[in-house]
Amino acid sequence: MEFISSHLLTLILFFPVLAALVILFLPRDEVKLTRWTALIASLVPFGLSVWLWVRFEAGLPGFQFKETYAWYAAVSSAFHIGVDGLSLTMVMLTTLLTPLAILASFGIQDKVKAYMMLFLMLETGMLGVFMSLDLLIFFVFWEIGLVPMYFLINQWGSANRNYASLKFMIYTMGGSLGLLLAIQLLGVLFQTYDLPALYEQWNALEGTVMGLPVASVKAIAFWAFVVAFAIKVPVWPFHTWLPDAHTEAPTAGSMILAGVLLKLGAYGFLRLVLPLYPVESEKYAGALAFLAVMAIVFGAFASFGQTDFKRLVAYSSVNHMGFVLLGIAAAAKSAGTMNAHIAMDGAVLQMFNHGLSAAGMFFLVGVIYERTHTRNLEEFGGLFPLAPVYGGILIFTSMASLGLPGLNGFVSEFMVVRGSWPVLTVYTAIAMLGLLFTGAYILKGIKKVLHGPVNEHWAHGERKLTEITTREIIVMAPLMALILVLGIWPMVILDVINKAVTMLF
Amino acid sequence: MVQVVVYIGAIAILFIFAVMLTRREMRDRGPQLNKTWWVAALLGLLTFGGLAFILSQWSGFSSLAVEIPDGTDTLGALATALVSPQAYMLPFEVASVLLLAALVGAVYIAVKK
Amino acid sequence: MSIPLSWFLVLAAALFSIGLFGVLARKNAVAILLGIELMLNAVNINLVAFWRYGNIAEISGQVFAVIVFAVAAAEVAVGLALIISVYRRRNTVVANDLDLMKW
Amino acid sequence: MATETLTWLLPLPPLLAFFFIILFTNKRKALSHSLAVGAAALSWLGSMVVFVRALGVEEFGHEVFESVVDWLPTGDKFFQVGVLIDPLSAAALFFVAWTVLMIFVYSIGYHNFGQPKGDHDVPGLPPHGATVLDGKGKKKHVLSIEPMYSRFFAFIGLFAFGMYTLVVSNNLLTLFVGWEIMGLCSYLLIGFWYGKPSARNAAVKAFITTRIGDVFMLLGIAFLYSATGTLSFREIFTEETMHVLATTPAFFGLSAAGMIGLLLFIGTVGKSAQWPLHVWLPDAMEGPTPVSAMIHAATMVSAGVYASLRMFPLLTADFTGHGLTPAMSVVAFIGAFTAIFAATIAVAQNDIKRVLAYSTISQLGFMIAALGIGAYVAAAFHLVTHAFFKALLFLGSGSVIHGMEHGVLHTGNHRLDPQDMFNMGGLRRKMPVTFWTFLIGGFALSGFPLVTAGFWSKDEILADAFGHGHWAVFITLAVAAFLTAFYTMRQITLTFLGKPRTKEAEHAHETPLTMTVPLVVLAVFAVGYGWVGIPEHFPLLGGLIPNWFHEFVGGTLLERPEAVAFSIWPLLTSLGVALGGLGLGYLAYRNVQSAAQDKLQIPFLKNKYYFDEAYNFLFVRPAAWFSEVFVSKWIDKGLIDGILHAFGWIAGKLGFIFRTYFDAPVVNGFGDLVGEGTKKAGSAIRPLQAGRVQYYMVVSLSVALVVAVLYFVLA
Repeated sequence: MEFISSHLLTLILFFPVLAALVILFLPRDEVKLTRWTALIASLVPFGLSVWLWVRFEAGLPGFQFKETYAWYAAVSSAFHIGVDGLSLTMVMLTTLLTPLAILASFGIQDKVKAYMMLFLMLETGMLGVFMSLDLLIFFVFWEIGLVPMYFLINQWGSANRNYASLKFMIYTMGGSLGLLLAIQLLGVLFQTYDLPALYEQWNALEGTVMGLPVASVKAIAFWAFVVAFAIKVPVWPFHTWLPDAHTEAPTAGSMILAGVLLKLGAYGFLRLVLPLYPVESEKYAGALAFLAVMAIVFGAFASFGQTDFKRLVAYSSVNHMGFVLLGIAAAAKSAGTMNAHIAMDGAVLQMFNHGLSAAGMFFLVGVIYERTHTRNLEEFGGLFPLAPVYGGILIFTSMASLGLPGLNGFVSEFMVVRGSWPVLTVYTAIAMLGLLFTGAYILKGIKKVLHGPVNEHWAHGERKLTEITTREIIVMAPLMALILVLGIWPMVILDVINKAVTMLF
Repeated sequence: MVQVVVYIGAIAILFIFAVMLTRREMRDRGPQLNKTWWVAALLGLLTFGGLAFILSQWSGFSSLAVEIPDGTDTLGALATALVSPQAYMLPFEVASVLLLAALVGAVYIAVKK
Repeated sequence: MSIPLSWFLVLAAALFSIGLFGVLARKNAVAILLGIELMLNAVNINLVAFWRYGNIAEISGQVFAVIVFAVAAAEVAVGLALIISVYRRRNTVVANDLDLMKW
Repeated sequence: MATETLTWLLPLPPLLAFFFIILFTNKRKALSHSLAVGAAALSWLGSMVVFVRALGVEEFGHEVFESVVDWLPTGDKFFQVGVLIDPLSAAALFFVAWTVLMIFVYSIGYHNFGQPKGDHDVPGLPPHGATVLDGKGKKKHVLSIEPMYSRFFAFIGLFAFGMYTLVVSNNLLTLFVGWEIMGLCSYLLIGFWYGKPSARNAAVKAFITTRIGDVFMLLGIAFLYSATGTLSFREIFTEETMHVLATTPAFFGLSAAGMIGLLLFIGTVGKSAQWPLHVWLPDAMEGPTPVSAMIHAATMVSAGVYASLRMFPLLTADFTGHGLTPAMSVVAFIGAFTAIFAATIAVAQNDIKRVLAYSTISQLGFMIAALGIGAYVAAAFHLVTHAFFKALLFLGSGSVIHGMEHGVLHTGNHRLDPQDMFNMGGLRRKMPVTFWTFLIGGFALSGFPLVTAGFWSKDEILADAFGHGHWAVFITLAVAAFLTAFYTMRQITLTFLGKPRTKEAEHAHETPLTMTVPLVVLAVFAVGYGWVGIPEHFPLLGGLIPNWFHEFVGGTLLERPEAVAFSIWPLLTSLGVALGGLGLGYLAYRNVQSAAQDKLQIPFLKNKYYFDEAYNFLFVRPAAWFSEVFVSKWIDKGLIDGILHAFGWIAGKLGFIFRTYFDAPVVNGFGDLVGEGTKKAGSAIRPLQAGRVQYYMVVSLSVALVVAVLYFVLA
């Protein structure tokens, strides 16, 4: 017990990998055993994170549950991990979504063992990014997360998976190049990769670096960071990998991709860009806001223009993550004011909320894809009478995605709009166009899938559409419950976020 | 003397058995010798020649047999030496174990299938 | 008892050379084994002869001969078993035909 | 129970009913409607208690029931939400509670509870009737029960929750929450029979159109929140805050207050179906007749006006009583224009529900116009009376359609449209209760003098416009009122009077008690509610009953508005247009037998000025093109992916060049050299490894011999 509580973060971080090792030694034919092992193994980090959440003291400044181990002393990088309110929220999201995604992948028949192992490794990669307090560790985990995802798309994806996985991999790697260089720059300058130390030293830096004025160096490093994270978020115009990757990935892959991986980018903005580059962030906030608004508006329009159900949902991620970036831009521009706090609260909450609703939406798309083997909206329609429970769940989740008041999406969107209106008025006003078309594409989705006369094509014989199963409902139930609870009483997590935000910025 | 008995009895019989088993095939094969038998023959002659030459150079080459005093039981001495802990009991036992192992192995290899 | 040691030695050398010829020249694996036996026994003759013409009290020559018997017996047993096994599988006892591991 | 606690609890029963029905009792129809109606009754009871307690408070308006909790942490402060009962919300609560309860009861009958299951009914389509054997073993067609009966009650439960939330909110954000939940319910209910393509399109249209207003409203809320730091009505509408807002300049030459007011007002335009966002409401009649229609026309749309009433101080900031502020002018214009615009369309409609839908738009225009000219109490008064008589009219029209469907089943002619008024006629004998209550509602809508509630409220608006010299508004509204009376009488004449024009109308049947009782209850209010707001100086009647409504609701504002001075002209105008319109309507349609004889079937009016077509051409299709072609194909697939693929292509080319001109000759050349060399050497000495034991022995022995010979020779 004592050991567990003093090594809580390490345990959460590496338990999935240990479980993956165990699965490695399970017999190949024991598909059922493999699935259940993976599920139970992924529930352990969740349980531990709940414990973490309970024991976390939101009122304290700085990082908690810190652990430091020697790692790469030659370049003065240490294995330094810890959490604050922001990372804690993201850790919760990750450990919550992974078991659900694994449960959602019980339908996978092919190479189950490898699949489950990759999934668990993916979880470690993501958690590592959220926990690390050392730039090099951060980068290592950042890249580690890519590999399992690449294979998940490439091996278990649908028709066009090779193109999509390659695009995803190359694009993200390309973005990380600048990030790696910038990280190296910091490391070389200060002989440390430790984040809390860098926050202070880097901001205090003056004079010239390598013959260039500090301001220019910082500006270049700023954009190197921003591009890497912008690709991951993804921000318009770096978003085109997303619809392909999301659409081709297996259902659970899309859930995690939309639910957690996109948050890595936004988290990078919060954890690295804003604290390391307050001046540059303020200076370029307008540009960021412009990109955010483009993401919101064009994301919504593009989503509205799709005929592929999964692509439609994929583009909705662009749209929703645009609000996160808008909040971040507003907070950067007005750092220290109440507007900034509200915008930032909204952005972080939106990250969490989008994690829930996007994962749910992708899962629901997967449910219907599994049964019909098509995602073409034109072939659907009139499915509501065939699967009323599924229809109800789809409408509920869609409404959360649409930002219906009373469900979680509204709270965060409202806070972002409220926070950015006084700071970036025009951009916020234009973003409303995106909000309008959010409604349009969500309703288009519901209309094309559920509504209409009973679809005879899917109504009879072996093509008969079966109702959502209990296992699938169990996947959705926690998401739906959280969506509702956070919509009605956002304080549940907003309190932690708000305290962290207030202390950080 | 067990080993001598085994050698003479069992192994010789095994030889005969083996020869009998393979005889039929031997008959209708071609020549019994390799194409390079002349090399072997040359080598054999050379070896014999070399050995004989080297031996003939040795000073004790044509020494005579030692007289065995009467009453000496050389066979008994050999037997005692083989089972005496002060003498060759250990090598003897090792050789026995080796033989046993070889027999078991031989049976295993030959019998299986 | 007027036979000198040289007779024994020359006999042993001849026996050894004949065994050697058998080992090198015969095709049949059983014959090769027989050749080896000849060579071993040539050694035995030498061992006993040296004992008889040297120090009789030193019994090790004889002991060595006995141990050589044992080793020879073991070798023949295993060798023959192998040959039988090979014969069953490949239907041949010609050493040069056993070329599975050859390039 | 403390009134505040009770107020918190008001919205809850319908919400719980919603969840219960959806999760547990979906299959059990009787239990479902009992739950829903029980919940509505509970809320109704609570509302009445709150209302009565509010009546008992002296100076209600300064003293209110309010209670708040912390909801959102925002930096070091909290955003609070809570409930508030002030005179306006008390008055709204009164009509909401009554109409909601009546709708719930009415729905039982309307969805044919107790009737057998339909022969070919499927979820997603209206019931088509069932065949049963009567006592003599003869086949008989009867109405069949709605297949998604429970679901309907769940939805209206959620709807009621939204409405109650909106009314009891003490702040704009929870008001918006209720507002949007009702938007969702309207979407779900319009699209209730989702199997009909027209219904699903109408549902989407309604949601999107109102959402246009909503996003502006959201901006307004954000603006207001950032300008004042609060969204609570009682904290915003204080002297200082209003002064600050009124003097802060915003955009387009408006003050912050005016700007916020207008942004919020756009929300109302969407929700209350004002021009130019009116197009969704007539299509909303695709929902189950008439209950959802009634929700969309009598209750939910009132929410828009209610919100505008709430925001009245913002709209009228800087208003001195003379000369409208820019914001007010906009509001007044939109209201008055909508009033007359919708009235002209209503004249040419043949569908009984569509006439009512357009009349609703028109009447809401009256209220908005009243707000625009600063007639706060008149607008509120018309809101309440309109809610009652329009609810009555819609339920009545539902009853008529229900009766007609009875006739349709009797004759078996399913192609006949049971909603077309030209297929009716003479229904007063077949459906007496429906006829009389409909007549009361219709007269109230027309403003039939003295006895009906509509007369008093409409008269008050006209008097206000006249009294403050807003001539344009006055004349427009007067003409609109005339048209209202005309088309109402046209409707009554075509539907109930004369002789049946079809066989189906002959076999129409009065509807069951669950439907007629709500009609009667609402009819009582459609008449009686007018008497609480009779102006003090009205000839004869004035002063008999105190002008309670004015005193009560006026107390909501900081400064109690002065009642407008009495003048005989607006009264005469009211009398004239109401009676004139009614008379003309009767005379013109007394003998009309078919649509062909109707002189007002002008294509321009019948097609609603081609607004749908214009919007489709101007917005819907460009938006579709923009998203499907421009954004998806050109920008994303063409431009951005094009650049990416160009990168990929360049990288591929570079790689090819490196390969052909560097890798292949230099690196590979060297590597190949080493490899080939080793290979050659290997094959050269390969014969040594013959694998023949005898060969090895020969070789090694030869070597040994040679070495030995050499040794001896050299030695």
